[in-house]
Amino acid sequence: MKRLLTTLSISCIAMIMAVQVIAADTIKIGFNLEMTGDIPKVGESSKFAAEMLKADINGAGGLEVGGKKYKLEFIYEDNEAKAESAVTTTLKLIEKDEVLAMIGPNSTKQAIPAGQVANDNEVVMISPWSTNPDTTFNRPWVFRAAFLDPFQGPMAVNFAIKTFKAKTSAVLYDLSNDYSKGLAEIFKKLFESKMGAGSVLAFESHGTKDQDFSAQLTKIIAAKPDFIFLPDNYNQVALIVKQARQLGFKGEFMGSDAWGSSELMTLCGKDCVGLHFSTHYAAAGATGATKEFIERYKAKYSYTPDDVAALTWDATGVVLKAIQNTGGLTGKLKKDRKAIREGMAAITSFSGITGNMKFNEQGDPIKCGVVVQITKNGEFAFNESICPE
Amino acid sequence: MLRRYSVHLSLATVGGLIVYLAHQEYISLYIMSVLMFMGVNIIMSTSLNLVNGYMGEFSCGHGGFMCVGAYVSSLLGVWLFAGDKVFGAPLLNPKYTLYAFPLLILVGGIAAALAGLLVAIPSYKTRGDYLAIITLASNYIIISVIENIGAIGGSRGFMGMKQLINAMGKSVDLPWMPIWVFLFTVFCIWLMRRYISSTFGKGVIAICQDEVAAEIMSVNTNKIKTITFMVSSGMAGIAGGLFAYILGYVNPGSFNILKSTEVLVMVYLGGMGSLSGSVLSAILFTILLELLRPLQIVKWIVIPLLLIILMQFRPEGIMGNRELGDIFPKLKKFYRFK
Amino acid sequence: MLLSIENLCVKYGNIQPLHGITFHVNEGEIVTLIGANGAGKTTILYSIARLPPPEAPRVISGDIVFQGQSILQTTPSDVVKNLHLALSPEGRRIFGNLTVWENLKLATYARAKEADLGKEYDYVFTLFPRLKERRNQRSESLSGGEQQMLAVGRALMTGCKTLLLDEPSMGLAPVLKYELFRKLKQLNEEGMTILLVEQNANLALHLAHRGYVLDTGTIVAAGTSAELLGNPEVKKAYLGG
Amino acid sequence: MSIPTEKRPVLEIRNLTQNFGGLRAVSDFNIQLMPGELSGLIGPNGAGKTTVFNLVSGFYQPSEGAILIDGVPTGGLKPHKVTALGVARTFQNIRLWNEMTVLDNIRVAQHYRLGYGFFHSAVRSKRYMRREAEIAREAAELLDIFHLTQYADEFPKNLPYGTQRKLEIARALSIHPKLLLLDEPAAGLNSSDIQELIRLIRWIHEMFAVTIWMIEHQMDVIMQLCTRIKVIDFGETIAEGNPEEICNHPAVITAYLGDDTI
Amino acid sequence: MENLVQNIINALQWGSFYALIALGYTLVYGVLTLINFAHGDVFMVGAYIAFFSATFLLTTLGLPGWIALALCIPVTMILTAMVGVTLERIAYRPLRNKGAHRLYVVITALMCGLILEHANLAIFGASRKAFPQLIAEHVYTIGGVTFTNLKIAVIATAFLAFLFLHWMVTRTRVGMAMRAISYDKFAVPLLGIPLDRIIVVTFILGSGFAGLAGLLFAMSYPVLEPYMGALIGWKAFIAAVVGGIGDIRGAFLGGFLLGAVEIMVVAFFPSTFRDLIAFTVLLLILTWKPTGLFGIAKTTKI
Repeated sequence: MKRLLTTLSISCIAMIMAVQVIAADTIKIGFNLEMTGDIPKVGESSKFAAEMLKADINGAGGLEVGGKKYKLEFIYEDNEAKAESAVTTTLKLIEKDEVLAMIGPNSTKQAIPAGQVANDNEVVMISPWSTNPDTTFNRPWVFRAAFLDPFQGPMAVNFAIKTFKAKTSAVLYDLSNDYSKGLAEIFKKLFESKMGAGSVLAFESHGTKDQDFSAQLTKIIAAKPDFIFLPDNYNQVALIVKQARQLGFKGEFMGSDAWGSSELMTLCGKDCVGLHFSTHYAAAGATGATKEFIERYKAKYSYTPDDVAALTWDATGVVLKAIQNTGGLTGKLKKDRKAIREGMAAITSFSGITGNMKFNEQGDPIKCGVVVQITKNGEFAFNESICPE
Repeated sequence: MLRRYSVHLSLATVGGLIVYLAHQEYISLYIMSVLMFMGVNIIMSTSLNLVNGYMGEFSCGHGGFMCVGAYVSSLLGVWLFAGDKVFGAPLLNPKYTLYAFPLLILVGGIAAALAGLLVAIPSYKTRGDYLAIITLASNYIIISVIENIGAIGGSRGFMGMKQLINAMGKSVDLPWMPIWVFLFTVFCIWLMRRYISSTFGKGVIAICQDEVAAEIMSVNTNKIKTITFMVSSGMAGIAGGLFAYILGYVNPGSFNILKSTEVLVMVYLGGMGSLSGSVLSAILFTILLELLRPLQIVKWIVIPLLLIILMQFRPEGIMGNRELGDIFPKLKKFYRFK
Repeated sequence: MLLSIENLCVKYGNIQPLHGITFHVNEGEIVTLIGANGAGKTTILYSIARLPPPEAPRVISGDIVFQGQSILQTTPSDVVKNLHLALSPEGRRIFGNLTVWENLKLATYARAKEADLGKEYDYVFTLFPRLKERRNQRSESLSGGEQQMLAVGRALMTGCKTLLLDEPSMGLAPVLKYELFRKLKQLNEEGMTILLVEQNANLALHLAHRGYVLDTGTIVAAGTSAELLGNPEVKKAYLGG
Repeated sequence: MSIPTEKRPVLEIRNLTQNFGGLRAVSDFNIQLMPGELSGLIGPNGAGKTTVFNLVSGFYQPSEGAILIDGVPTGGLKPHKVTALGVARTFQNIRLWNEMTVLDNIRVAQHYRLGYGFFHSAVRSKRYMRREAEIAREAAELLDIFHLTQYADEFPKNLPYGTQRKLEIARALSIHPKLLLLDEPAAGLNSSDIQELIRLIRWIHEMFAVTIWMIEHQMDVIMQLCTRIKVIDFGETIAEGNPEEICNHPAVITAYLGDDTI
Repeated sequence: MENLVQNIINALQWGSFYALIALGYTLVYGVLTLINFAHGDVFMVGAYIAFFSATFLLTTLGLPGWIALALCIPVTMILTAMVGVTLERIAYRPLRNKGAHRLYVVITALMCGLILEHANLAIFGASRKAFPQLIAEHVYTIGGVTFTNLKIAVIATAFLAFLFLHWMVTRTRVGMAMRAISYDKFAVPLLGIPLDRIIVVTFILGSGFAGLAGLLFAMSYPVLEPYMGALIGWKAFIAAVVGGIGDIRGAFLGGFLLGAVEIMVVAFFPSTFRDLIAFTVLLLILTWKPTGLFGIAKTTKI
């Protein structure tokens, strides 16, 4: 019995030592992702992109920081798309896994409370996808890779007025999805300020898991708008566009970055051809690193990466760059994390696959957006690029 | 004498120890947060057990009441003590937060108890699965109401509660959230035990076993039902308030049917009509969820599977309708369980 | 011997309600089991009908032999289908949400399609004319006596040749009780074997040929009805006064 | 009212009529029970006997007519209020709270005079402690009188049937009723139990000085106990009188008693 | 006016799905008083089975769309029925035989639903599936009212399914046995009726129609994901109860009622109030008729 105990304790100690030995040469980054729950696809895309990046860098011998090569270790945790779970997950990553920085959560519902925790514990967190201003507001340790709703809203308004020559519009959005709701409201305000009060003829909502939109669409179609603004997730977009066509609507749709998934076209098919949406990057006709990313991702996971994948890639890239900016890791967690925070602030320009970005004082990126059009082949072709004034 | 107070003493010791360890940072924040959510889950499962186990109804919209409590106590707290976009400057000096905090949580509880009337009044006429629908519908209604009030963020959620926690920490440097969660958990269990063990509260069990006989034998069934629903939803409201302050952020989506079913599972896992069963199952369930986190998606196959298998062996839940004192009679020396 | 119970011991969980019961029923007889509540009378009937747990107990020893064969392995539906043995349970247990007619029709579920059922319906309706009047009523709305008649009629429609009756007189007004017992006698005269469990021992013994007296899971007295009625011990303990 | 107290009927039913949908379950029912009476109500199945009891205990609201308990009309009162006026009853098929101890079964029946509510139960006020102690003492006394003390911590479902009947009557008596309604107390009892039951009811009648009204099919019980019997069929009174008169009443014989040859 | 007619058609189509799923809830509930919370997920499995068989028939075998559809219907119904029966066999029946409290069976059903959802997620990944088009869709417009052949087919199928089940339950001996079990399970074997077999038949019917609903749903809303059955399942359960759970007519009417309420609220009120108003209406209906539209209060006999 005694011997067994001794053996056990020795092996335990040995394991702990071994872990520490490894830890000395690795950089741990936590991923707080929505792998189950409402939006498993988002978590999956993020994870895939991160895996690809890790394979790249580790394949090349690791990340060079201050003249020393470190292997990357990514720790993926599932936050079940629940706020409370996102908090425990964040704490787990910070304290138990001792990560240097955290990527995610993607969805605002999880990103806001998780951001609070990361900020309190002084760990850099970057949310690839969250667009709610509250996520980073007054939180020096929290960043994001996506542009904000107040930027994307005007993009859609200006484009529609210019390209569609639209005088009236209608909006259909997801009431329980804060992203969709926020964007819809910004759009409405802006469009009415430009085209006069009442020019948004219908402002309708639906629930997150709804599948039938016929009543809302009937109402919208009866109002005869020039186009419908649809700040919705791609799976719902597919259903909404199809149903609108079935109800006899032949007009234009304008979408937002949440459309940007390769799945959109598998789900929607020919009904979506020719539609426009604003997004972070245009996959079709992409060049350079972006093109390479898309093609490799496609080869590996057999579908075109969506915006979450691209943003995760960039978010992770930003963090890695910040780590490099520290000019060398000390191995002391608190100090390194602080150094990374400073490294983030030191980024003047980062050229990611979703465009060039730098961060303002709130930790939000200043970057350009594009409007793409869906081609007959189901590719998202570049139409116009719009940069913040 | 010592025996009589043994439970009080041991509770005080455990509480003190947790606070001390947390304060000295021997317990990591991660463990602490799991413990705090465990407290919230304990309150949720015991309070639902009051309705589903003791009274024999089938309420499956408990998340809705939690939502009411969470919103009311956080809105009130932020309005009174914290600067906010919606409410502007705080009305009262933040340094009083510490004294007002339990009141904030209790007000949330009272608001949830009032929302409980939404279910209690139809329950006079309806029972069983029809009542289940009423609770379910009330859950949807509560969430929908909050989503429709843009001023408090709607589906964007509401935040700012962190400022209160910080203010408390400034007054006296202690980890306040764990302390409050611990105190309120003990308070809720204590309240429930007293209610259920009084002759007055035994009317609840009488309703469960034979409502007609209860009414004929002078139990005012409508009154008892109302009180029980209100106590139960009020406690859910307290749990909601704590939940909101732990997270520092609330969102109506956190209190949907999934939340409600999670609580349901805890109640039935522990055993209907067993207070200690509910506490035990809430603890086990929280730990299980945390331990199996590395399994990611597979976790949500393994946990239901475990529960199904458990039900096959113990079709009455972990404790059935017995209490700890019935299983370990020696404990009765220290405490009267019924 | 049509049915014989040999040294039967059964258990509900950890409770053993029967401790070695032995008795038999001959073809064409009316046999009654009498005894106090909880003596195990209903348990015996459930065991014979082979109901599955939790209603019925587990046989731990002994045997139930019907027409020379053990029926311990038979399923309850086969008891009805192949052995033509039907139980009319305590408390009637008719299907209140079905009409009288549907209750009767349902009882023919296990029977071969080609059987000439019309005659049997007629038989039940002549035996209990009030059922015919109410054939399209929801059976919930029948009075207690009519429900009991439906319960017996339903058992008959299964095509049974042996009828097990559990407390048929319970809750019946005297006039209905006597009417029902007269019908049972008529049935028996037409060839039906009846095993009757009754609370009302006096009445049961006046109807039956033979009787067994049960007390807490054992048989304490047996004999013809006349013998039992004359037995002062039995009279004191079970017949009152 | 000008009637002196001792002459006032404990129960007075005037022109009671009850309709269920199109069905008339009770029609124009009248009765006066004087204090200390032991009266019977018989009739064929479905005659409306239990409906009358349900009306008296407030479980149904009468379509027409009035019920007065000790001069107080019960119209519009919920059953628990009627019980508080002093009407207790038992049920045809025993309705005890099966998974609550025997002692608790008695205690819960004290709800009408608890005198405290949720708040007191939570803070365990002085009043609460006093009332609980009183209730516990009285319940223990009652169990003692009924020789049920040995079962105090048992669940009723584990008791013999006869004892359950007795417990149900004890529970009804624990609310100190003026009027005790017994709905087929002998149902399910065998002959020797019935003899004991008759003794028990007689003893209760004297000991508690309570007015008893009972429904029973067992003619033995009715004949031995009751001084006055009312017979109803299809909700209408067909006969009323002492046991002897009832036994020989031709309408009763056709509708209810029949002839007892098999 | 056109709008009203259009919305009635929308409501009929959407109600058809609620009705078809609610029928399954009500059948199982009627027989076992078991709220089969896994039913929504059985419906989801049905949609996935339809997806795989349709893709197999269309692409691997290269059959024309209408033949594929004709084959798809029985295949989906049979396979989904098997899923339902398997659940009954391995999860519910052992509990029932142990005499567990019925709510424990309900919780088991809830767990089974979770397993179905997440097993699907784990096996097929998070990508949504696009259901292939089996028959060409035609959009007809008559007097400003637009509808498609598919919509008409869905509504017709719902009505046919109802008529079939209603006939089955009221006219056949199996149906009578099902109703008998719902009233008193105990007495059923005493009439020579094999209890378990009737229960299996119930699950076959309920799950089979859930499979059919899944196929039609996938054709109408061709985006499949593992959680697609959860919400619609809960709502169909609500519909079944509002109609009077345990009654076929109730489930059918309740389904259409819920569909109509949801659509009409959106049509005539701001759509953000949809859940609020729809559920308040249902709550009021239940307060007015505490046992649902067709439910019969179980008379408490004293």
